[in-house]
Amino acid sequence: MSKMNMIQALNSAMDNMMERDANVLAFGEDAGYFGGVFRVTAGLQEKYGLDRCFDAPINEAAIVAMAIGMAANGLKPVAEIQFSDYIFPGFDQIVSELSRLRYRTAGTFTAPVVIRTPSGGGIRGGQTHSMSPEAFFTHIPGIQVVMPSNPYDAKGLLIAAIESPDPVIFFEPKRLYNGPFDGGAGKALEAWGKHPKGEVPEDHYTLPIGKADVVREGSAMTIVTYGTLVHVALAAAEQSGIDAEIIDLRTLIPYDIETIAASVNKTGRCIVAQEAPRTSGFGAELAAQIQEDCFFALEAPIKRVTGWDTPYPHAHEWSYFPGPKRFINAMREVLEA
Amino acid sequence: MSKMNMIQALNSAMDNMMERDANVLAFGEDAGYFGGVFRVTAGLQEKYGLDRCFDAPINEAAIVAMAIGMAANGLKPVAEIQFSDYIFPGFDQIVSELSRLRYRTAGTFTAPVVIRTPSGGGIRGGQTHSMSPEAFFTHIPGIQVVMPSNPYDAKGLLIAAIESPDPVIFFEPKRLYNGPFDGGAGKALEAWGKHPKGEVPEDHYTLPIGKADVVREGSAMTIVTYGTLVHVALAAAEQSGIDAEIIDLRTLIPYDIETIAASVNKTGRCIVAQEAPRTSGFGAELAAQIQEDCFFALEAPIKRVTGWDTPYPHAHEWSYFPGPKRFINAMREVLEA
Amino acid sequence: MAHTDPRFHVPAPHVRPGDTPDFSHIEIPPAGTARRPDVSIAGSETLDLALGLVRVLDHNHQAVGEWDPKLEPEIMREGLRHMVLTRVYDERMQKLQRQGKMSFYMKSMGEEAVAVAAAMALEKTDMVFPSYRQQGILFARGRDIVDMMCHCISNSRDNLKGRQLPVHYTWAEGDFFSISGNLTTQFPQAVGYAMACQFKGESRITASWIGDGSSAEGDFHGALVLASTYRAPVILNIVNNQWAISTFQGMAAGASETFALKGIGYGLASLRIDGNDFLAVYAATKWAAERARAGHGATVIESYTYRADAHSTSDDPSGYRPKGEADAWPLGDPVERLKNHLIGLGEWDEERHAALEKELDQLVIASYKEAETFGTLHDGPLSPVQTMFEDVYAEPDWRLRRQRRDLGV
Amino acid sequence: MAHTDPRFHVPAPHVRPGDTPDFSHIEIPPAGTARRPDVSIAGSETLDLALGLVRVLDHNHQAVGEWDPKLEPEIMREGLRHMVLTRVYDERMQKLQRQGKMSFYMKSMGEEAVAVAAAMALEKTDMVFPSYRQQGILFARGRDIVDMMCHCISNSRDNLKGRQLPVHYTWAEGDFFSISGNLTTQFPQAVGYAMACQFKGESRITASWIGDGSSAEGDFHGALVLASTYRAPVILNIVNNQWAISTFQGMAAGASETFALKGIGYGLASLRIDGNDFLAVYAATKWAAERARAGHGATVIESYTYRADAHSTSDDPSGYRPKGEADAWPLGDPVERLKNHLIGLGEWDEERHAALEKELDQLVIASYKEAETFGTLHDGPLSPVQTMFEDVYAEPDWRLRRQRRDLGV
Ligand SMILES: Cc1ncc(C[n+]2csc(CCOP(=O)(O)OP(=O)(O)O)c2C)c(N)n1
Ligand SMILES: Cc1ncc(C[n+]2csc(CCOP(=O)(O)OP(=O)(O)O)c2C)c(N)n1
Ligand SMILES: [Mg+2]
Ligand SMILES: [Mg+2]
Repeated sequence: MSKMNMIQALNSAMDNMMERDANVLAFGEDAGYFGGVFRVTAGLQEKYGLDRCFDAPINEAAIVAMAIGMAANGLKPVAEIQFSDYIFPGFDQIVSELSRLRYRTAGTFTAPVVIRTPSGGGIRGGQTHSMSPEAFFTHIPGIQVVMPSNPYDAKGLLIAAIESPDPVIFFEPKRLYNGPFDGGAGKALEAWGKHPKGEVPEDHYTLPIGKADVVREGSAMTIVTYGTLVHVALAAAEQSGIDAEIIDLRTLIPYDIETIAASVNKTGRCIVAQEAPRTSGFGAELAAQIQEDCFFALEAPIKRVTGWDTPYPHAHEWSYFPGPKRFINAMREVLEA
Repeated sequence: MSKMNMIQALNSAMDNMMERDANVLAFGEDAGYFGGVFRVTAGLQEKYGLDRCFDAPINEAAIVAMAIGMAANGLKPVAEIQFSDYIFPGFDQIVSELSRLRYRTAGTFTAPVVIRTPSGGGIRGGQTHSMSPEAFFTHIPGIQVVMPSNPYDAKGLLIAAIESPDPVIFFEPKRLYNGPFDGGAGKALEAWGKHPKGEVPEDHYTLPIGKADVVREGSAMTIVTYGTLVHVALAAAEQSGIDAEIIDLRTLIPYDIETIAASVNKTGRCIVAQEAPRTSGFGAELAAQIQEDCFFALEAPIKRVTGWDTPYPHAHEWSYFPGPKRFINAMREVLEA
Repeated sequence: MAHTDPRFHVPAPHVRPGDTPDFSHIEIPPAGTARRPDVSIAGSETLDLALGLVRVLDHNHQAVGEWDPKLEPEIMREGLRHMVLTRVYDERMQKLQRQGKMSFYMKSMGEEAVAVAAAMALEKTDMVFPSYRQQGILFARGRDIVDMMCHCISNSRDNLKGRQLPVHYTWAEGDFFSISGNLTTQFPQAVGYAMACQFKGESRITASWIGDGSSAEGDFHGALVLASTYRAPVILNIVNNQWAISTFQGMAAGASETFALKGIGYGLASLRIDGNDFLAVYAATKWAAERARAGHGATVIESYTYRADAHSTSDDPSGYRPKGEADAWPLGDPVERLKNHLIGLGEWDEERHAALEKELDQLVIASYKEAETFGTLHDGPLSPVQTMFEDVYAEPDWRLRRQRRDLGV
Repeated sequence: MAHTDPRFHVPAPHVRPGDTPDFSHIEIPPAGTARRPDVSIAGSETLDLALGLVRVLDHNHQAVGEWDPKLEPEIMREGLRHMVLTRVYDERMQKLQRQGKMSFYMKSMGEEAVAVAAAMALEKTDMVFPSYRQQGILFARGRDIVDMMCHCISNSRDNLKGRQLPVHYTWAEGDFFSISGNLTTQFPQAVGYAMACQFKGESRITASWIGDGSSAEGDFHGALVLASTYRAPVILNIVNNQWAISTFQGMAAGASETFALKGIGYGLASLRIDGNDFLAVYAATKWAAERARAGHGATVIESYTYRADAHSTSDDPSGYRPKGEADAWPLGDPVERLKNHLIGLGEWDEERHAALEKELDQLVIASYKEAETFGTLHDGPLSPVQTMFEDVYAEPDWRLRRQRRDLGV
């Protein structure tokens, strides 16, 4: 066990897997010599060689395509897209190719690629360094979508993703890289060192893809969320004194409907939360499915706590980011409905 | 008034607008000399000249980018993407550029581009000529999304789209180009000529973006859908004898929440339907918002009738396509819940 | 209304329907004049080859010049057979499509040499990433015709379980990658695959094919950047058959003289070759394969050819190009040219050719009869309907399990 | 564990941190040797210029050869002023960023000539599509410095209402298009804009700038295809400053000798120029602009230069390149070179230069004081918070109206 922040935990996952499996490769823009702009692949080129961890030209489509070709030939590529805002040049390769290779070849070719990419706001990155584009990927059959909320989960899930026979888009909430974050403007940085989930084994371990984590038990309502907002939801429960049960999805596709439904059937009230723009965000899928599966248990409409239907603004970041106050407002509404 | 199929109606819209406004341009792969693989731009090059209607290189990103540049300089480009399955190479230009130009320039530059693209299945097109990717576009702030279900609406909405100050992704359900379609395998082609919405004025007219159409009044439940499935829903109501109210959204973004909510508050039961894969489809957004806005009127869970979470198969097209039988099953469930 | 002078330049072909086919603007250098450098040459030194046209068979059907691969007659007869089979098969399948036996079909008529000669010049285990007009590779690699047909009619023996459009073959056993319906996407994938070959210490290389029109896609650039940067053992083929559905090659070429020239900008060895010349395609592919295997990196090959029939069964070219263009094509027909070369060598004759055509036609007819015993798209049996839910993931998750149950299968 | 010999080729720079800066592998042709063809030359005829290096200022700081634009001293002094202002402004803003006055900053140190000389060679109404390292254009076009700063500190007078990161300027009045944070996306947009200029009968042209690293993106290819096919009046600049964050230019260049060479593959006129030579940039831009306005189409210009400081305030180059590389850069510093040229002409001296620097520094300091009176990111006032919901669409729909209400603003 070591204290690790999320970057170190992810780096440790890569290190374990590159050590264990000589076919695991890591590449991306600035991911080689320099070790990535967020340093997740730091030290790997030196340790494993130029052909195991290397820089890529700035062409996200080509990065994904190269990974597909390598994976089809038996390697295990872990490609980094520098910011998830920049994944869209590679979107066609993901939608039309990566996701469908197994299907359209009836299983004779597969491309178990992992695409790691930092996402989400809260770092004053403006519209092109703050997006939470996960919902787009949840609408692509054949793709798994994972987003951890802490170092321990990050490592276990990244290893599981690399070991998965199917492609995974692995979102890293960059606001959490260096510490848990539950606030808004002016919130000082806390360290992962003090957080129980900052205790991370140095050795290989996995967390199952598709399994959510009930991070807070409660009876008043269920809050289903993932990534940065897990911490905000926890803070909101704390600050409001509302006894919410909080589910950290960890995996968006396939999401853990069993855990969710069990909780909502118990509490009778539900909030789904995402940092992304509201319309057609992943919260919509959750709300749609929860109302279908738990309709007769629901005592109030499911509320969505979300970013707004605007690009991510720079100066007004903290009016955009769904902080504890927005959570608490919604929690009250759900209780009072 | 003339009898027109949907292709003719769209062509007439283009013709009217190119006649009226010398800045309206039409282009796309095979859209110039040949008039488009579905013939929507037929005759326009001959009538308006090589620089008003022209072929484009096969690069969907460049097509969208060219349109953005032209629109920023005051032209009104109507770009065709040959099949909506092929829009993804241009996805980055749409998400990162087209949708945000007004916002990030605080209104000093705008790009009121229209992107027309045939979508949906039912033509034995297999996985790469059958997609219904509209949900992706509904998650992009700054983009309007339109999908007509008949020739009359198609013309009025395309003209409105061209006249709109904001970018529009205009989906044309290709299964409806030559006639209404409410069935599955073996269904003979009906002609638009016999359909009231096949009566189309030759002159300019518009239908408002953002306004749904109640195509069937009813009391037992509300079915909210768009495109090809409007006809399937109508057939299902007919065949089942269930008195459903059917809403043809026509515009997905912004969707007409008022009309929807009024209907669901009246009927107390609701189905949302899309041809696209189920998870995170546009039906999810509809269900999420409807349960929030109409919770206390709802007597049963909102059901989703959708395509499956698989790529669009070729041979099993009719087991994938949500035909009347799947609608009727869901309608019974919603009634009996 | 129409401005007669467009206000910006929009390229247009020399002739349109109603005009007389005319290729007089095309310069065809004589066969045998292109030099054949050592395979270790720097890419930048191949400019003349990117602008020229590697040709082996001259107008007398004789093999001339440095690029003559000096093939045994036996090999050429085999090549001829594969090309004739490709053509006969295409012809028959198109007819069957017209009879409603399959949803769609795409012929490769006029371009058979591009696929067949390349496949024969490669090792059988070199992974190929074709587009939809290289079915010739399958014949050259000996794929079972009945299997091919079962795919095209999506029946119970379709190895792709009815999931793909006809012609979009996959044949893993034959190192034939899945054909995507999306243009150019596989070009950069082929580079990644090739890098993995090197990584694993395999001597295999990869080859991919796209069309003139497809070269305009962003993935084209991505592929060439990757190939250039990582010096990957891949052959990147651009099949310039003059047309992209209704759009002539000039819409993608713009002001550039050849498609091969693009490769020079990436420092890649680049050749423009006579795509209707079996021997030129063979020789160029061999050269590029040798170069790749020796670690000198990728080669871009533009095969100059002509799409002699419609784009697909959904297309009618009389709407955009003059009738008879194929006959006017100055580089002739690849089957005829190889046939005449063999005849000139005394290694073939018209009777044997007629017999070959007949034999292969009968083979194709018999194969189709057999294929139909496994079902047709229209009447079934198809792959069992529950297979629709398989292979989305290695294991279906709860969503697919529920959905399968919802469908009641 | 590590293989010492990588199994596939991964390019690497000649030196790394700890090594001595070394540019001895770079060949620098003498100034004045490149020919200056007529602007009507066919793109394909410019191969020598794509492989060469257009240079005007020689090592004695004298202007030599056909490309000498023979500028009036007044114009050169103006250029010098804009370059010094760019540098002084960058320096100050970076300091302010370090003090927490803004979230982020990006300098253009070492590359000032690329932006300033080009802007001066263009007409003021030519639309420019820059990337984030051409702030020099704004100074050359006379944008108000206070306005620029108000944008960077996102205050109540930010013309972009706090929506963009610092440095991502938009200035419609100055025909300066919005800078995207997404690389290369604007390259093809510039072509569309240029086509619209022609369509409207305007004599305006457009120019866009991307970096060496950005040239690897698919949109690069899209832009060149469009420009080539439609013969658009656009100048497509590749600023090869040797680095893309931590990645050296060879990762994008691969085996190709120059970035300008790529243009040749599209039949576009293509020049490689000394980007640290104000006169070369000016002359090349003038040439390309004249060519575009005369209807001969697009020009690709690679400006060979060096990113003398960090990528941005989020970056520390000591992690990936030797210290002192900027000083070792064989093409010198653009400000120094123009200054020395003017001094050589007797049109400038060290005292005036020192005075200019001081004057501009004071101007910048004073401007910042003024800018702060409109607020700062940290302390406000910002643009009113409800403006966050504006300009998504021309009119907010019900969703945005509800959301604004939910936020209580
Ligand atoms: C990404 C994408 N865009 C558009 C299409 C539609 N399409 C199919 S084939 C074709 C023309 C391709 O022409 P070319 O590359 O020259 O190949 P050819 O058909 O001549 O062999 C087009 C536009 C597609 N399949 N994929
Ligand atoms: C599409 C996209 N991918 C990645 C990035 C992240 N990024 C920002 S700048 C940069 C390097 C660009 O290098 P270059 O093009 O050489 O320009 P320079 O910074 O040297 O001026 C990268 C990778 C981005 N902004 N957009
Ligand atoms: Mg072609
Ligand atoms: Mg650079």
